[in-house]
Amino acid sequence: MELQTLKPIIEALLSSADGPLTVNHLYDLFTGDLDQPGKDDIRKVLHELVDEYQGKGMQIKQVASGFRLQVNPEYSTWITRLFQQKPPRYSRALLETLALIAYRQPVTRGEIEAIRGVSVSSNIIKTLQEREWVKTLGHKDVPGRPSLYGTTNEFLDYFNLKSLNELPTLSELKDLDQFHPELALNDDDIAVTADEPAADKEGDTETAQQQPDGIDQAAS
Amino acid sequence: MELQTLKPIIEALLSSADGPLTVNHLYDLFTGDLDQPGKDDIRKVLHELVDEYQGKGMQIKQVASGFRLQVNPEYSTWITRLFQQKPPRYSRALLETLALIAYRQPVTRGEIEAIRGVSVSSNIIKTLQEREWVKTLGHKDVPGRPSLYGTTNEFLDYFNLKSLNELPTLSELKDLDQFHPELALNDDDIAVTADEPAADKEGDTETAQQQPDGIDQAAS
Amino acid sequence: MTDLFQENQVNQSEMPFALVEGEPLTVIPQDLYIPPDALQVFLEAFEGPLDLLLYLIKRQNLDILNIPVAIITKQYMDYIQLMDQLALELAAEYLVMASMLAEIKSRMLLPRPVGEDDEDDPRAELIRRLQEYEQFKKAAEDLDALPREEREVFFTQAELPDIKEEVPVVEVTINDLLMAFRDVVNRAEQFASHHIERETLSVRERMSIVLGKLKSDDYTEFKDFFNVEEGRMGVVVSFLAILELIKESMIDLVQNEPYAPIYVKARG
Repeated sequence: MELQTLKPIIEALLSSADGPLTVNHLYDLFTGDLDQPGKDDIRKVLHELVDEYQGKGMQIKQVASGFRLQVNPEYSTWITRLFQQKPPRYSRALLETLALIAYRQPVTRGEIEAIRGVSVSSNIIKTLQEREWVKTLGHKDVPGRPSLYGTTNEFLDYFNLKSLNELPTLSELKDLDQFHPELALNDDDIAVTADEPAADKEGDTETAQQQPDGIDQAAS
Repeated sequence: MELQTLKPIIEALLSSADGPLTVNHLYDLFTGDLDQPGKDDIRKVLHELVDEYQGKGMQIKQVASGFRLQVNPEYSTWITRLFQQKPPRYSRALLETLALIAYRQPVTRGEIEAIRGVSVSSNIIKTLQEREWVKTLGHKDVPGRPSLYGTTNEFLDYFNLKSLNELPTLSELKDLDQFHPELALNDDDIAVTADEPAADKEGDTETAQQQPDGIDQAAS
Repeated sequence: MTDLFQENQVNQSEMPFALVEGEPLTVIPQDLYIPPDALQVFLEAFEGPLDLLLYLIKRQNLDILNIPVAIITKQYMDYIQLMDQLALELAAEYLVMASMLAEIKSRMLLPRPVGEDDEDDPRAELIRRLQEYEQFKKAAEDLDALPREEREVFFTQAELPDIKEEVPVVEVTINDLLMAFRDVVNRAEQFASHHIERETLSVRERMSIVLGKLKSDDYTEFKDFFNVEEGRMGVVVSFLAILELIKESMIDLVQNEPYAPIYVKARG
């Protein structure tokens, strides 16, 4: 077999193999061919290929267990991007569950379900716990002893809150929506609303007085 | 980015991707780079690469879902030896059904059966759908609302095609006009004239459906 | 078996049933004969009656547009009979075709007025179907011949460089959360039966903090829940939280004797 005929075949074999190929293995693959190439020819072609692929996106490289085709590590920046997954989005159900746990803690799954009107999947609770935003605070002393869920410090940290008091009340949420529908709640609005020094006693009192209204409205 | 800088990066990306990459996907992978290449540049490099790889062991090929680096099919003999496994074979019934869906889409099972003259087993449709070669495009607005089937991009990818237009053209139907009257007269079975208005019409319909345009419309 | 074609040959000797390269053909090619034990395999090779008919036509180099219906029908019926004799399961489609052939044959025998435009050649529909089937039979063969994955088309498998695979974290903004809360509350308002008690967030939060401090089977001193630095309001909130937790049966208070330290314990 001519070296020029042999070369693309070896190239094809190297590119499809799932590991390095030795000269002997390659040699065996030509068994039965009328003009089976010699091992020297195979070796020669392999070294030619190593040279030819210099500066390309792929390279042919000799490693301990043979020759293989590999992606040129010079370009790993882009390869990394190729394999980077797009961050998934949390479902509406998950966000609502999280919000209810934040506002109504300690709360059982049954209570969340009663408010949402639909069942809460175990996956959602699991995701929230894995994310360390929600933890089990204890068990409610009712039949079935359901877990009581509450938010964690990690939850506060993630949402950049000093305490749960910084969450706006429901009436504030509704007002924002009503008066600035075009704003539709951006972070600045919340920051203003939530800007209540936690240590400030009066602030605390005010907040404490505001909250019931907001929550109550939700109920009525 | 210089085309000469871009080329090996695209080569590297194609060689590491799990499937075909589109121009848009490649373009996105350069997001954030100081000199992000334009889509035209990427397209240009891709076509240069397609040419460059002619006659090599690997080739860059455009299929329905994008560009991919693949082993040159010319050398499949040796690749088959490397993997030592027989490629799957498909039954005539499956291939005929698939061909009918490919050329006649959107098509119902009943229409396929009418042409093949036998019933199409549910297994065949199931297999075609599991392989993701065939999908339900909708339902025909006739009693029973049968599913209308069409082929997918995966089908085209599998058969190494860029679009349905690349399918081999259907053989032409001969018109009944081509009766040999003298032969007909010799055959005392038959008393027939050369003119067949009804059959004529049928023939025309077939021809119209054979046009690549028709296929294109079905695909889009 | 032998009488299968004998009858044909007698009939056929009187007339050519086909023209091959201009020469009339009067003898059925011998390769049409199929040994009975091979018949089952043979029949399984057909994709239905149209396929069988195409085979019969092709084997005799007949023009599909000029099917000698009598001959083809006869041969077709012979196969059907054989299948029947061998008790092979006969697909209904084969019988439908048999009756269609019989009908065409009988219509061909009827005298038709000369000079008038024939409505139809009785064979037209059959020819149309045979042609159409043949067209897709060929298309299936062409499709099968295309280079395809797993047979001719293989993917390259280049060794990847070490890349740091980062697991992306889902990003949620406070807005997402607040909107979700507002929506769920709005929705809950439509369920009048749901009564959400009047409670303050700060007390609720403190309840969580209290529960968080408690570990099961562990007693925590009552006074540990109060932080003087929080001021009067903080103490009140803590106290309310503990009362609320007792009311909801989430904690127990334990005091062994009057004036002894009070301990708080999580229930369960």
